[in-house]
Amino acid sequence: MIRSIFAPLMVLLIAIGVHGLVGRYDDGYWINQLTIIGIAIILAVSLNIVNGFTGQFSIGHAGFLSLGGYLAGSLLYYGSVMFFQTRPEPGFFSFTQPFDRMDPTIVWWGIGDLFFLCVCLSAGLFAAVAGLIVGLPSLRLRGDYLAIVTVGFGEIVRILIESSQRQVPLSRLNRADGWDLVTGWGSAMGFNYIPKFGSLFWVYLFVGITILTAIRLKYSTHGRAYLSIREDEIAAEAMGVRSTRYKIQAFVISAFFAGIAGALTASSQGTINATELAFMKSLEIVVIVVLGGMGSVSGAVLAAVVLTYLPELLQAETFARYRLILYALVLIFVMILRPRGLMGTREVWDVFRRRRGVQG
Amino acid sequence: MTAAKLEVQNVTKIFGGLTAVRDFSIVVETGQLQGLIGPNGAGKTTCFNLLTGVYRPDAGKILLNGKRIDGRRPSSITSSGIARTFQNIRLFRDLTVLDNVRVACHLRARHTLVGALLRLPNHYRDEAHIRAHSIRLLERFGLLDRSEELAGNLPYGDQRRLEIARALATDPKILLLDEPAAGMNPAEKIALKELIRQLLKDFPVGILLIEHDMDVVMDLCDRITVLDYGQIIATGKPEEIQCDEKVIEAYLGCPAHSVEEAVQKDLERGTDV
Amino acid sequence: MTTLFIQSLLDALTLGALYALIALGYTMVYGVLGFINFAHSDVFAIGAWTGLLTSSLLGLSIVMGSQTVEPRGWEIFLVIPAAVLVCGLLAWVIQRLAYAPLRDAPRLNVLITAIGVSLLLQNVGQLPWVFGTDPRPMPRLIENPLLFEIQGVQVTLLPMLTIVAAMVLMVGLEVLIFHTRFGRAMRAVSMNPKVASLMGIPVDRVIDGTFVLGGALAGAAGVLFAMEYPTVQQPASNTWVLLGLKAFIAAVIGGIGNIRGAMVGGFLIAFLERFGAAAQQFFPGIISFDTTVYRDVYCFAILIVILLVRPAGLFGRSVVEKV
Amino acid sequence: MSELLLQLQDLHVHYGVIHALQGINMNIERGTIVTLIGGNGAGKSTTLRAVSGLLRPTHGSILFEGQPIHQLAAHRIVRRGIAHAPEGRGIFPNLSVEENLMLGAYARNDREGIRSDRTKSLALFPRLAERLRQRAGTLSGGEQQMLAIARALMARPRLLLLDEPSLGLAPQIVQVIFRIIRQINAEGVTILLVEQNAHMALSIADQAYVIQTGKVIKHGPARELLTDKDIQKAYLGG
Repeated sequence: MIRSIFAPLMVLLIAIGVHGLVGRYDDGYWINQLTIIGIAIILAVSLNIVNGFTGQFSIGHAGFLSLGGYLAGSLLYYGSVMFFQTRPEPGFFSFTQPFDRMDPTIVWWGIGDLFFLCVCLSAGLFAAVAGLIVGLPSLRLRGDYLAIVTVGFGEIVRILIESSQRQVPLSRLNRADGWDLVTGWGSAMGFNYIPKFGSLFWVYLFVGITILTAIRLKYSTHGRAYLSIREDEIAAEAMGVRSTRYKIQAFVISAFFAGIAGALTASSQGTINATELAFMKSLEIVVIVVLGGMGSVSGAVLAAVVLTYLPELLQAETFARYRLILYALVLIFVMILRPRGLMGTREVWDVFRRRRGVQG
Repeated sequence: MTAAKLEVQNVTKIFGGLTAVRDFSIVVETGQLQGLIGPNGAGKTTCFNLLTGVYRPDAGKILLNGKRIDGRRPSSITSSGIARTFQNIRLFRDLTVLDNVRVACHLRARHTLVGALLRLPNHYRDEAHIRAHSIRLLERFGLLDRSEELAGNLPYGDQRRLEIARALATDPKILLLDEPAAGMNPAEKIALKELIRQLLKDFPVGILLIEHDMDVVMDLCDRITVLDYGQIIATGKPEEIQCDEKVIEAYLGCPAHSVEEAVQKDLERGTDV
Repeated sequence: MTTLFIQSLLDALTLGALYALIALGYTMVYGVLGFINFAHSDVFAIGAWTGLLTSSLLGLSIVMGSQTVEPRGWEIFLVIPAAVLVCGLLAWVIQRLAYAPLRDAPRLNVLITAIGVSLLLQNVGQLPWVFGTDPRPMPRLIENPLLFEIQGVQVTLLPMLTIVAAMVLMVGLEVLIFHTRFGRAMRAVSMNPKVASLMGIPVDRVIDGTFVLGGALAGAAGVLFAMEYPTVQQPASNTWVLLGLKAFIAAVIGGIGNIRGAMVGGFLIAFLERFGAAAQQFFPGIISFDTTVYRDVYCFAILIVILLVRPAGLFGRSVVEKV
Repeated sequence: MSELLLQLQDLHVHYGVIHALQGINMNIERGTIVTLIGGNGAGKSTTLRAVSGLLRPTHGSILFEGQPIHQLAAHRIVRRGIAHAPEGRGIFPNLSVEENLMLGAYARNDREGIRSDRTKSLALFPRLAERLRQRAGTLSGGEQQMLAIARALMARPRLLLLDEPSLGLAPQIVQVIFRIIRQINAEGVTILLVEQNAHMALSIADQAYVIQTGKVIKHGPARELLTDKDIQKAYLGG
């Protein structure tokens, strides 16, 4: 029993710790950086469940991100007015600024926190349903054909959002005709003025949950079934592994977390724009997964941290130009020299306890 | 442990106009060791693929303990009790030896995905059970000290044995072995023969074996079925098979002077030219 | 209504010809090596840019919205070959450096490498000392006189030229592939490289040749595209990615690896896109939403539908995996 | 007469983790028919693949007309004068019969010679002449085998490698094909024949090698081996 609860508890404590410490001593720079890094981790680890664990190839992850982000955006923007008349009271957990700007009257736990949690989960579920739909073709398509379908999905999502109506100004929102208005996703202008709830606490809570899910999955019967499909689908079927069910399951789980990442993006930046979440964004996540290692959770985390923070470290302006060139070269060389990515399937801890008997 | 019976009745498979297997029938029961032999391209592996659901038969029935299993998905057939190995080894190369066996044990797990993610008690119970079972199997096959190695890094003979161990981990009632001795050296072959004999004593299975190495087949099998051009040309005890005219002809061919006769026979059969 | 129909038809034919030219490159590489050459759309973009730069080398450029020198007519015969040459060479370099070392690797790895190459080309092209990040106007290479008018639709030279040029190239490719020694070798390699080598066919060189050919076609298509739609977007622009994707979809719909399928697919996608966009005007009472904004959705939707119904495309044959 | 055309010296080939050939030695004289026989998976086809360059030996050498060829790529070996009609026939199913034939002559440039060889091949296989425009994939098994042999002859080889030409064919067709093999040999082409149909192969060959698990267990004049016990053993395990 303790084993089961210990890790989630740690996740909760770490999330509170990161939020509390960084918020306490930072002027905003680190809050921003750590948010971006955290979201990248969620995206990479969740994509790894499909691309790394089951060996299917999805390059439409940004599509799920968009769906989650826009749903969360509209729930926060329109929903706040509809359900609460105004932005619901956030507590300590949803405070997105450095703490010295905090209103001293702020409560520990506001109704807004609960609201935001519900929003995140809805965004995840919404994306998960989309994941189910995208996962279905994986029953019939293999490898690069499936990849093209996922690209198609990402593009369709982007185009549909871009062609949506303009955002309805808050002043015109009221409960009476509110429902009719909730179609405006801001077209190509992006969806703006989203109430900010996505604090470091929420980001790292979900980072923790994502990583924990991926690891628990990998070291369980179900996760091993995923891996066996990646290795050899025909042999996996011959071992009684129902490959179709597991492949769809992987898509659904992966999309769920991408949707949550979308909610966190929208609510931490206050804006989300589908145009920026096009094919290139999906590719960037793929690059992270491939570099980290197809199937390695810790590898994906490391790659996400490094590839997100490296450009920042190396002087944004001059490096930005060469960043993607470097990515591209690294991608090509890794594929030629280390076909399974830098970490391969192994985890960081495997490297240390290689010869220490059988692991559980 | 109740005895199981696999009945194959007149199964036929046609690939683009070419009949790969015609009217294939066989019965395998628990405790039996049957051989399936025939020259290259006779349709032996196709038979295995039909029995395990990789291909769907165009005609005929496959019954396991009286229940029809033809037309089902491979995973469903495996869970009903038929396991196999592959001619060209298909291990999960990037998984450890232990994990290869554990994947095959997954049918024993009763807990759901949610149980695994929340690490509910039944997850731990199932995992411990699976692990113990896998380790017992590996020990049985002499692979325990290699359990943490990647399957792809094992020596060839070990890979062949691991495939058998993995197939057994699904708790099969009927085990299909596709050329387990292929590529082995004579010493390994002798060890393999001993292993298979022992399996039959220790596990409640019936074995159907495809093998090219006649030493292995003749030594091991109770009964042998011979395929040629997708058709059964003989069945019987090893001694009978070795003396069967048709079998000798299928394997050695006939001398040029007897071709005329064969042509005559052939015209009566009306084979494709 | 007829005007609209003829206009859409003309647009679809022009666009379809271009899609088909690009799709051929995808399909040839897939036929021979069995993977999606994601970098193909970037080769195409570089073709357009080569056209633009060669034109300005020849004195044709656009300053402050007007063209400096009127085209003299012969430039086009230098510009297109230049783009063909550059792109052919580029495709060869890509094949040698990135794909050849992965000949026996799993397909997924090659696919990821192709994505890497695509990223590389886009971002190198974006550097200020290469093409930069701003779109640039393409100068006129030839005059564009009115040829004739049917039902109120003015048919000018340029689209006609695009269609004819694309047709000529496709017929040329058809002849090359189906009636020459090299083409025969190419088809042999695509069916069975091992046996092809037993025939004395130098498989590596045939594969190189296939890439060069695909690149050259993309180069020609790039210039034709820039002439027809005279704003050349920066190399990493979404436009190219989308164009490449659509051409690729054309190849998949036609049954990837199938030369004629790619041509049919190209036109099919273009027709779907143009007529889909105009659907609201065709059925003003029935369709109330703006159909033009969804024109890119149609081809993705048809892709998914076709793949689900016929996973190997319209003219493709599906292969059973050997166990 | 006893001029050596092909020599295999201590040839080892690994197939992934399998040690498929374990030191094969073989001498083939010009103008003869030599057959390799043995059970399934003994290494017969592997030997042919090593000779034609589809597999690279891990050890040992292959000399053709005194020159080492084991380092050459397959397409260069064809130019040296070795043609291989592979196992499973390896015809190109979507090409026409004519195109398949012309691919056989891919390495040659003498237009006249190609034309005369085409006429000769078609004379040898009149069935193919009737079907020149047909897609090769629509041919029957026997016709495909004929095409594979005819195509190999188009390279005007001095050594012809035939891998199981009788596989999956009805006896009457097998007989036709063996008659043609003898005819080809009579025109001066040396033939290395891998056959499952041991009696048939031995009855037309001059020399024979019996292979078991990657090693030559016996060789000698084919006539003598016809009555040998070891052959039955190689196939049926005695």
